[in-house]
Amino acid sequence: MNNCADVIIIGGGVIGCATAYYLAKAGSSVIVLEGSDHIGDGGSSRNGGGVRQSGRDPRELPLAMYGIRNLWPTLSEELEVDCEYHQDGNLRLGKNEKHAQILTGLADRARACGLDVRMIDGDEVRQINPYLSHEVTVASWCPTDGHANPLTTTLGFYKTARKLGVRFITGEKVTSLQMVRSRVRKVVTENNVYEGEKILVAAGLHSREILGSVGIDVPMSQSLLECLVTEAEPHMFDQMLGTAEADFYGHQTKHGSFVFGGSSGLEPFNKDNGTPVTSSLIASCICRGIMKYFPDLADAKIVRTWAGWSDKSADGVPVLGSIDEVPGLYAACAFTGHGFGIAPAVGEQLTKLMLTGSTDVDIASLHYDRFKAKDVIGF
Amino acid sequence: MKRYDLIIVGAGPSGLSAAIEAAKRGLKVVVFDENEKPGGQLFKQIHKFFGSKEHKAKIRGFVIGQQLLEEAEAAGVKTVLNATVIGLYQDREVVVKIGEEVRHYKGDSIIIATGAAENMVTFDGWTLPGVIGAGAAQTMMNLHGVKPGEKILMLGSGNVGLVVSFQLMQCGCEVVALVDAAPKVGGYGVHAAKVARMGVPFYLSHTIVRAEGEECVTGVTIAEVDNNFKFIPGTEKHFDVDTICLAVGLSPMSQLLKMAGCDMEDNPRRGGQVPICDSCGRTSLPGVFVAGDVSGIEEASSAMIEGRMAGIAAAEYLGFIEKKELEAELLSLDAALDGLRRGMFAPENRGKNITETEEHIPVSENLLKHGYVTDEEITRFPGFTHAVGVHPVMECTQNIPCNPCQDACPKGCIRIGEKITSLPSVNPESDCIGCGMCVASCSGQAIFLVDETFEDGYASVTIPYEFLPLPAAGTRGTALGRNGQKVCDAEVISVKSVPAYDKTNLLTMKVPVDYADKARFFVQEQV
Amino acid sequence: MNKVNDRSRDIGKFIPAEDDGRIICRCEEITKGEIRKAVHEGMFTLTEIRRYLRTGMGLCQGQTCAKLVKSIVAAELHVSPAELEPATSRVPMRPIEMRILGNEAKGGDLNE
Amino acid sequence: MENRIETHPVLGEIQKGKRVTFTYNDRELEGYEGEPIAAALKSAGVMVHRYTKKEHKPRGIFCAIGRCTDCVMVVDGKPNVRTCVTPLAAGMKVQTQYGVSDKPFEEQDRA
Repeated sequence: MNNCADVIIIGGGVIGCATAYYLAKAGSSVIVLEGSDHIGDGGSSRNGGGVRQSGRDPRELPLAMYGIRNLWPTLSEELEVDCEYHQDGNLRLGKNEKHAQILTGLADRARACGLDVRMIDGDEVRQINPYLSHEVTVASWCPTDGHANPLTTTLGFYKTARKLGVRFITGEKVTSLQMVRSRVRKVVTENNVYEGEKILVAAGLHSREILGSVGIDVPMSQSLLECLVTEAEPHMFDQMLGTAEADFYGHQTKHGSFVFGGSSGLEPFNKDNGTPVTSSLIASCICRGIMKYFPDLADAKIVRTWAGWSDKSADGVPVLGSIDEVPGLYAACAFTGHGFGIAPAVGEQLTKLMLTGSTDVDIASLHYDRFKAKDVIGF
Repeated sequence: MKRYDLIIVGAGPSGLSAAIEAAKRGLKVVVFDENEKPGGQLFKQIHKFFGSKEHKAKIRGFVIGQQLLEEAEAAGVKTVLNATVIGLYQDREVVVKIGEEVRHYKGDSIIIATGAAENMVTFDGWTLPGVIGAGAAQTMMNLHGVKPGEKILMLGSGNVGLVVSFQLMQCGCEVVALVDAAPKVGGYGVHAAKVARMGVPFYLSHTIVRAEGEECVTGVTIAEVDNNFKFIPGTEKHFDVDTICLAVGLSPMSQLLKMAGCDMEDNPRRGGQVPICDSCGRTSLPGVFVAGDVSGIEEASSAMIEGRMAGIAAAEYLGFIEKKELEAELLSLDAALDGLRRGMFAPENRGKNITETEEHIPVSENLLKHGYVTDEEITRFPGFTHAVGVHPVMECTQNIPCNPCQDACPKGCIRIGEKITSLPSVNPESDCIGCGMCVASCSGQAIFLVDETFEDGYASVTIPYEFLPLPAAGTRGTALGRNGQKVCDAEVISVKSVPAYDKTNLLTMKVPVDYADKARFFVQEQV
Repeated sequence: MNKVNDRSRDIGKFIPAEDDGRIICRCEEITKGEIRKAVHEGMFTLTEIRRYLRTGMGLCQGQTCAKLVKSIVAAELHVSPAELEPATSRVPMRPIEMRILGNEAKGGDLNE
Repeated sequence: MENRIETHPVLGEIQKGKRVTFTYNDRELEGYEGEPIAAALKSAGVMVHRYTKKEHKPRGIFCAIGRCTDCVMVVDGKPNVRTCVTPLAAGMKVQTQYGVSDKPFEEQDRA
């Protein structure tokens, strides 16, 4: 088997699959190496499915806006899989003055970037979503936000990329990268060696170790995030929901079930016993959170809970783009739990970057060297 | 958080047995079970168990359940019912739904004894109401007192399919056919024989083509299959039924272990996904043990022994007993377990084509194909004898680990010997007094009392009879042969029901002497 | 523990079969044909099938169909079912109402 | 109630709770308090518990021990109640479930 390609992508999550798809569509040969047994087994299949712009850091907001304008609306058609994309708005909820301040700050910053997001009061919240309790007194409302199904979206990118000739290999754990004549070229796994003109590291938390093999460090830490899903319920609402303090988020899926994520406050400190397992506390915390916002859901039954490690960046936004000091090397990692919504845009823009050297969306502030000494001298 | 020495999940035969052994050794034990009643599947098992005394042979399953419960209570075990364990978390934390709340407990040791779930097969119409699992049928009739249907087709000739077919007839349902895709009956021959002699036709190498009906099952079509389990066109057979019962095996219910990160393996011989464990149930998770079907599908009898082993092992793990005591206990329990794992149906013989018994007697091919031993075949087995006066006839033709008949006879007429799987034979030195204890003690209902010299030209045949209504003496009816077909007219001489028979009534009928070797069941109607 | 699994390997063409319309996952009403097709679209593991089609994601969480799906996927990949890893099991073991899961008893003493 | 086993050759008299009435759709039925709803329905000859969401196909009792969840119905207004493990109580309102609703599909479409 030929182990050479134009691009080797390390990581078969939604970022790796999306980039592989756009690269293949542009005519590049691609090999994707996934360390686990399954495509999309990390954060890609363990998130709440938000496709939102509001609440994002201004540095990554342009990518989110670009994706929602240009890619998400036609994605299901393009991938021939139902991504269950809904663009019915995002309500970020608050219950008190402190929440109102947080939400107003977020909304102001987003508006400065050109996003349509505004503050609304409790009554208007309940006009949009009549199931919300009267505890909700304030919210930010972004009508162009939405949600999608992360499972079918990730596997849809995979399926279509595979159809276009991308070679995906699972169970292929990368141990190191190797330089050849001053460029990164070889990808060494436990079993094989692969070669590529360009190499993209999109391996979530593992990215740090892999990049480390060529002397690049991306500061990130891990945090165990947890979600749960209910049985199918009659249709209630289509908006994506979040809260000022991010104590819960979620939506009702096309299937009728509710997917909610939340927090107990212990996420960065949970024990790592080798696999991301749920803690005995968080699901109960999430339920209590939900019921305060949606008293009607008290009888809805939880059928499943799951957890995933989030690759938390030191400054809360991803590391994205070329690693200039190692020619041929690119990174897309440290998404900090909000990578899914921007994945199509990341894949498409990285493709553009790899093929032309430039992007439509300015991603300069996401460059890896923002953590490095400002060496202006040079030789 | 409330902490116990031992938390057991599942109050079935293995869980309760484990609890008893551990509590007797001083552990503070709690058992959680999601069901309203404890005992697990024991409470649906109304037949008498196989094995020997140490395996609680000839006692009915639900009675064993009751005994275990009483023992557990006496030993100080706390059993919490309607308590669903929803998760097994890190550091042996168990989260349980009890009533309207969830509670967190920690166990210094944990025994998972969650049992098994039924396998399913698919065919067109398998989702129609009226297609049910065999376990569902047992639950409805033996726990809730509701008939699962009127006319029923059973798919599966393993012990579950055979036992449940018999139970269905005991509660008044009609079993129209017993079907299995395999070419041979999978369960004990004696279980098959008691179903066949009631006239249920066996269709081996057959399976269901489709269940028919719009809103619920109204009929079923089966057809013969070839060696590759493909339908042979033109062999379709239709039955009008309202219920189709599926008894196609069990799978370990091992999800709790898997979610806790226990090392698992896919082992078809054990029935599917099972935890990797040693002989007393230690898993890869420190302090977490398993017992019973969750670690491999077997009978309730072996589950009880496995439970005891795990309970004692947990006691040793926590320092309640010395290693020496554990080893001594395991030695005898191992022997008991080994006894159950012998004979033609032993795990090591699964899938093997066995052509003769341990005594080198050719097996009955007809039993494997049609569920009954032919009149000709039966004559070659040691339990089938003639004598002057009343004497037992034992139609036990397979080597299975079972010997209550030997102990049941007060006169020592029946011999099995040291080897528990040996076929029973008659001791010519002893005299049968016709007490019927052997008939009632045989879990396979394969022992009959025959007196060829009952009356001039007539013989008496005594059969085990567990049906209602009980016919009165003098009732005339029909004697059926091993194949369930009419043999001759018969008249009931007596029906005996004494407490020692434990609900197995002994029906004695008078038949012409020529039919003494053939008449094996009685129906009140004239066929 | 992970096995190298080339997703471009040839598993043959998808050939429609008579029983493709038969329901396999009773809860989510997923048919045999949908499962077989998904394998040919690259879903080579039960976890991927599950995430792609929702088999075993319904109320019973795969307790009825897990083995059935496994044998279908194995046949399509020309491997024995034992070679496929089983789908993950997750908390809770039985569906549980939010009001109950969110209602943790204090102390947890059984001797009330 | 012809589906009931009044006396069993091995189990004897089947122990039951109090006779109670409950409603099944628009009918008034009788059962025994504490027995599973499904047992009461079965003894009254009710086979179909629900119609599925996608294909609108009938379903009834399948495993009878709370695992398969095929027998779910709308009970006292709540959908997805496992009738095989939910005890019957006097005055319960039991309804056929259509998808996840007590409204027939035609009514759901109109809504």
